[in-house]
Amino acid sequence: MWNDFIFAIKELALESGFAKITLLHFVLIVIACVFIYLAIARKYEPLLLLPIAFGMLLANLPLGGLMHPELWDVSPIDYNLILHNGGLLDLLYLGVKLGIFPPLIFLGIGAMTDFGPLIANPKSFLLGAAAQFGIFGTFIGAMALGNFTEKQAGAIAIIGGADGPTAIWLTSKLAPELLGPIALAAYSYMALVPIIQPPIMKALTTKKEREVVMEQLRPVSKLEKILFPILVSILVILILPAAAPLVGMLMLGNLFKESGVVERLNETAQNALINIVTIFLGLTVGATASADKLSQPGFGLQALSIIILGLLAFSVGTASGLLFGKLMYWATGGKVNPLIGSAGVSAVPMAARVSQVVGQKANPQNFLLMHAMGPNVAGVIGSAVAAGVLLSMLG
Amino acid sequence: MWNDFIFAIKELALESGFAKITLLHFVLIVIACVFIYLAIARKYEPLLLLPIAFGMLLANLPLGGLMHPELWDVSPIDYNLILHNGGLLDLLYLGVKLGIFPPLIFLGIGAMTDFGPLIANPKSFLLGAAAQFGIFGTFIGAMALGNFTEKQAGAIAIIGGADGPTAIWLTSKLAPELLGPIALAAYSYMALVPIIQPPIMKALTTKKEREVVMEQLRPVSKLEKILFPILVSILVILILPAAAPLVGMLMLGNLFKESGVVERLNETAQNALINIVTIFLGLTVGATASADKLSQPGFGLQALSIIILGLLAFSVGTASGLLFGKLMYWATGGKVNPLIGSAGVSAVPMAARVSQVVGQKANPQNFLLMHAMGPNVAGVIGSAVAAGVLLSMLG
Amino acid sequence: MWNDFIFAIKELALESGFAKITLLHFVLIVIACVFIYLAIARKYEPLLLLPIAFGMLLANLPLGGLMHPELWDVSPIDYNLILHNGGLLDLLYLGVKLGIFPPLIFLGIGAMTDFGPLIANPKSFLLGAAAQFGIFGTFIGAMALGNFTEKQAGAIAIIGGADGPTAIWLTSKLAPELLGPIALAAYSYMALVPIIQPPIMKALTTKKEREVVMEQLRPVSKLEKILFPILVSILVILILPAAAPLVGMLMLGNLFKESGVVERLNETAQNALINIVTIFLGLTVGATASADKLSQPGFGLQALSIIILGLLAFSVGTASGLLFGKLMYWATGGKVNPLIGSAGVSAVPMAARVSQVVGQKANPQNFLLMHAMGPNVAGVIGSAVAAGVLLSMLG
Amino acid sequence: MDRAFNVALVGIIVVFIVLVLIILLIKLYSSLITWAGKNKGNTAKKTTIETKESNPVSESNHVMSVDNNMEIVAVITAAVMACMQGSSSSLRVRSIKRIGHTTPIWNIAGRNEQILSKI
Amino acid sequence: MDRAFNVALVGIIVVFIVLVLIILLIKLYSSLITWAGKNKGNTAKKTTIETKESNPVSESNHVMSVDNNMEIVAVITAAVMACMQGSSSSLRVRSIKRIGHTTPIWNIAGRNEQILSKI
Amino acid sequence: MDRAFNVALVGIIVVFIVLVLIILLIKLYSSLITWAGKNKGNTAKKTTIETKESNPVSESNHVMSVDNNMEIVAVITAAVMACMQGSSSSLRVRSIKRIGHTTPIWNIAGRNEQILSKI
Ligand code: NA
Ligand code: NA
Ligand code: NA
Repeated sequence: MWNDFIFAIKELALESGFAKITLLHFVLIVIACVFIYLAIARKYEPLLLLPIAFGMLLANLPLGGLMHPELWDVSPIDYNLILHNGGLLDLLYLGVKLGIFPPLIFLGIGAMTDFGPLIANPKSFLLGAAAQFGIFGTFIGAMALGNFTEKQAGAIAIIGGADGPTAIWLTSKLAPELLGPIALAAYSYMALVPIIQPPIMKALTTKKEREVVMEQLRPVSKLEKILFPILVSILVILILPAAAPLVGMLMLGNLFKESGVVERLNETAQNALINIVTIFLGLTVGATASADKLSQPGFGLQALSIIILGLLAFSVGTASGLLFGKLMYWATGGKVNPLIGSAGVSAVPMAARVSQVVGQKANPQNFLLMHAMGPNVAGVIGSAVAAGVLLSMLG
Repeated sequence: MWNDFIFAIKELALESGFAKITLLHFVLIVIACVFIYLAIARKYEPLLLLPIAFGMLLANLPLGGLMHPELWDVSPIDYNLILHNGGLLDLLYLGVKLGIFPPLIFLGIGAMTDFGPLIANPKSFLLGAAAQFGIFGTFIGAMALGNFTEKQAGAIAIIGGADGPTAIWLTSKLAPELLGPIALAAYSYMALVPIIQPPIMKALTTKKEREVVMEQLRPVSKLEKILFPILVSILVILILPAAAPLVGMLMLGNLFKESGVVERLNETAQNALINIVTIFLGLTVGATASADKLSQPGFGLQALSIIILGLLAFSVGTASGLLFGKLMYWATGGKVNPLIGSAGVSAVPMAARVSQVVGQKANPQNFLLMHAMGPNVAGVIGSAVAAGVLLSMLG
Repeated sequence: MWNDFIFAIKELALESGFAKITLLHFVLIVIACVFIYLAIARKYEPLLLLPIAFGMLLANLPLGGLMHPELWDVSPIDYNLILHNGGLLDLLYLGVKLGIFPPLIFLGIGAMTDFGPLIANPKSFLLGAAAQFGIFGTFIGAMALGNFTEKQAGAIAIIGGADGPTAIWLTSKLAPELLGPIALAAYSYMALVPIIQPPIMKALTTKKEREVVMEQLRPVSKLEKILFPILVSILVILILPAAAPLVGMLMLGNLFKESGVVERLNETAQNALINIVTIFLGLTVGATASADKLSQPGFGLQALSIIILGLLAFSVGTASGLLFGKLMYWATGGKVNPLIGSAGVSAVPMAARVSQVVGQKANPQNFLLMHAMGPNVAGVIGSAVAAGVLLSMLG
Repeated sequence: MDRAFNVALVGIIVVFIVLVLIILLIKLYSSLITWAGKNKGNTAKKTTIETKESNPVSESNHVMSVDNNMEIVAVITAAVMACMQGSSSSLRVRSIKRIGHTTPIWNIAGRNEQILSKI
Repeated sequence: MDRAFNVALVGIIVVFIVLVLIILLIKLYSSLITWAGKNKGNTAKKTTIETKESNPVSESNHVMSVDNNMEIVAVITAAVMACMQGSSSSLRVRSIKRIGHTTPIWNIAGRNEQILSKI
Repeated sequence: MDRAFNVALVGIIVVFIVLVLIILLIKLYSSLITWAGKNKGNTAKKTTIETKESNPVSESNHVMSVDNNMEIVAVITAAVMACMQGSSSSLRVRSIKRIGHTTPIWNIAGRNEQILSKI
């Protein structure tokens, strides 16, 4: 009896997490806690960073069996094995791996987005395009570093899109092994936009430029708003079919919103559905950053590179948007405030608010927000297009 | 370098939708846009027609890869292949193909339906049964045309049920290759009920009949309302097990509503759950109407036949409901207004409202709505039963 | 023609449920109706008991084909076959079998639970631990009866946890063949807590003990509430990895609630998501109690044993909680009212309210509710831990 | 085509059979309920009371919440109308949504307790 | 690295092409709408009326509900402000949620009918 | 049966171990927090301010919305009570649901901007 008891306790102890914990586990647990802290105390994009960080925490408590990276590292993936041996997070991760969750998040984002400022001033699209230099510049940077494959470089580059679901979607297709660090970097830098952008904005513009008060936008009719998602879907998907899941769902969500006849669906797309998907997506994406997965040699260097390249991506995107804004300032004879260019990186709505704040500091009468929303939402479409291009060329 | 650049651009152009677009794609895109217009501007059953039409649009932008009809045309279906090669809409379509979505919509409909008028006047069930002549008459018509198999004829006939989820459920089981056109026809004609029915109603009834004011319905006790879904489930499923998914879920939803003790579940069944399922169902059902699928020879004729047969189905159902109403008018010595018979086709609540409007035109003091709701919801049960019979005999 | 007609009718009759109904089906249908009555008229945990009972009803209407027990009785399970041949409830049951639904319910419960009273008075955990004697006592009892395997005994024992999702989760892993009766027993006894507990409480405590007024709890800071779910997750999952799905999700839900930065996710976790999962879980768990499954010899005795053992489990849990409460009463010199010990069985919030009511009867100035909420929610954690231990040792 | 007519005939007949059986079922249980209601007026009341006693906490809670709801509807309607000093014909309080359903009941009870303990 | 530059170059060019095409698209259909709006002022009105006639029940319903909403917002705002006797600067009724959206429309219509039949 | 007793014994002991460790954990971090709170009163305040500065837009927004909520609750309560002229004992505004949470914050900001630009 006593022997049996000791034996049972011993067995439980051997099956406990303490028996298997390594330094890497411990470091990743600490990092997860730091991200939880940033999400809660600093409000760093908490809607996704909190689930991501908690998923990372759970995946790094050894033997929890919630996520099995080895099931996902094989090619082709054995879905039957996942059903038999997968843990809770493996099963939820199916929604990421199969490319279902990011488009559903785009559906909700579309239902929440007002493209009015963009329709009122379609030239904003140029700024939304210019800011994508951040993506392609980073791609060159990542290739130059030499420790990434082409696909990995493409996935890292998309951090410059400053758009979480796009980054997760493209990374899950090109380089799922980097999903954790890329998602963490993308959301962290998106939260840091108010810190990263202002110095670049001040360095690249003159006070006179920042003081420009832009003309009020013309009102946009309901019909124009309804036609926008339909026509943009047709055009973009015809040119670039690879962007169909993201652009199609974004525009469907927007059509729900603007049509005004499916209020029920609109409401659910921007609440219950996007929230459920966000919880599952965040948890499982975070869980890919597990010690089991990251203990491969060279990972430390890769993670460090991603952090640096991500910062590069945001900075280049911001700068190129601003410079294109300056170009428009000159071309229009001073009617365009170049500060709205930096909003082209997306990071909706933070980047547009940063434009507003910096503009108002230069000139308290300056209300740039609505003008910056144009490039801001154009940046979302721009980075979805960029993701499609990268997937077409590298996938 | 320059050569590489030209090569890359060329490759992207070859992968673009323009490289593959055909006349059929173009025609279907235009049709999809027409349905979007009808859903938004004319409010034709927009909750399902808008997602259906957008799904059709997305599926006809070539190379988008959202839906692969070839994965679903094989028998037995290779689900593993779908997981590996399926696009976003293929994966969501699993919910249709596996028969999950229509019953969940019925759950929500049950939670929204008040069977009180039917319990107060159970004879309404006779009208709900009579209107199903529309289904079986159309079945004979479809068989007579000679270009449909027996299963296809059954699927087309169910359009006469004037009930979207029932039509989609039965078609996905009997003739999934016709899902797109059948769903589009069913929802379009449901939206056209206020145009199709009135002339038939006026032709088949005399002014005297239309003027009949019916006695007020007796109040129905809570207990009767609670027992209804339980006992009807038991009875119908015992007699016709094939109707179990639709009838069972409809009655469970109604029990949620009437029991009064599970308000949370009731609320979710009739909001978040039904809305999420509606989005997925509509999108994917619409996506089955793709050029890739419809380019088979003879399809044009089939589609045209479905349009004509669908109109036949609604007209016959309306007429047979009205004629049975006249029978009841005579049998009761003029106590039943035959106009409530046309509501037996379901198309809830449109058909009941048409009865109300036509009745009120004949006699401004005439309030038929509650009386017409009886046959109207009886028609839902009736067509679910008819779907079960067809599945039993043809499936 | 006439012959064909007779033949078709005959075939439909042979395919009707009447052709296959047995006495066991009939008995189970009656039992299901009794549970529906209890859920609605007596409000016995209706949120789960109503779906469970209706699922049981549907599964016992012969030939409905909603659930196929034979698909789940094989080992290893052939998921491909389930996709091809499964009915609606088989497909929804995947969420139970794969262990997805109970953790998602725990996510919602976590989002609804206030651990404040427990943090204010952490000694409550001792009462939450003591009440788990109900589980382990029942395990011995079930083994002593001799007609259960070790795994089955473990699944039955967890009824003593007085926590529905934990019971369903563990049973689906250890002894899925008993899922129906165990879930029904667990929820029924949870609803009967106000009847089972008071006599035991009065028998084991003196009036003087019951009259003890406890000191008001100290206020708990927001920071303590935020740290609680994070640190408890780490500690418990490190010690007992098998408890990770339940404890991890419970604590994530609570972190959503306490962090205050993800109100959207919090709202969805405790409404749309938990409600959808509850409907699916209840329906399918109830459907496992089908005649096809239960017609195996010896089942009647097993079911009876489960009913008796379940009552034993609740009684032993209540008594051990109370006795430990008395120990604390003595140890603290009369500062602890032993009545809060019975709340340690969980059955949140019913057990805590019973403590309140019994305490107030002894002394009208006595407000025990908040004090009893400590052991009450500690009992949830306690039984999740117990489930982890049982899974580790028996799984 | 024979087959087609046969299927259609069997189909419509089965639909009628099923729906007529439902009519009979409704008539049957409706009259049973009416009959039981007349016969057992007193017994029924008794049962209700017993139910309430067996589950005092939750019952009282529920009753309270219903009362509260009615009270609140009345109060808000009255307030709005008093201020309007006008016709009530075109305005009815359609529904008052009690938010915070999601708050665990025990939290509410706890708050009540704290309030009461302050009195 | 050549390949890297090539990918980046093609990428940014395609992004610009797509977004410039969207600009042209918007300009095109916006001006079409403006042009159509000027040209067909009267025709458009006619169409609207026709639409209304073709679907009288639902249309009238919708209009009614919008009116009601506006009325209710106005009434509640007025009530609250009248009672405050104070500054309206800091308070605006942001939105009134009409609960019971989920009630099937025909129930509402039924209720209206019952009400009307009582008059 | 030996095995059964063994499992039960190990089980209950592990449950107690885990929950006692949680008790210790709570005591530990609670006292750490209390100690830190006393020791670093001033530092803590400083940090809060820094946080606010680093993220001015969102912070001010949040604070505003909380203030507004309180104000609205007060106003509505007051309005209803003033009209009632009566006892406030039985009525408390339980919660005010601010609808339009789903409106993207930047839309709201845009509206504010437009309003301000009209002044
Ligand atoms: Na972007
Ligand atoms: Na029908
Ligand atoms: Na427990």
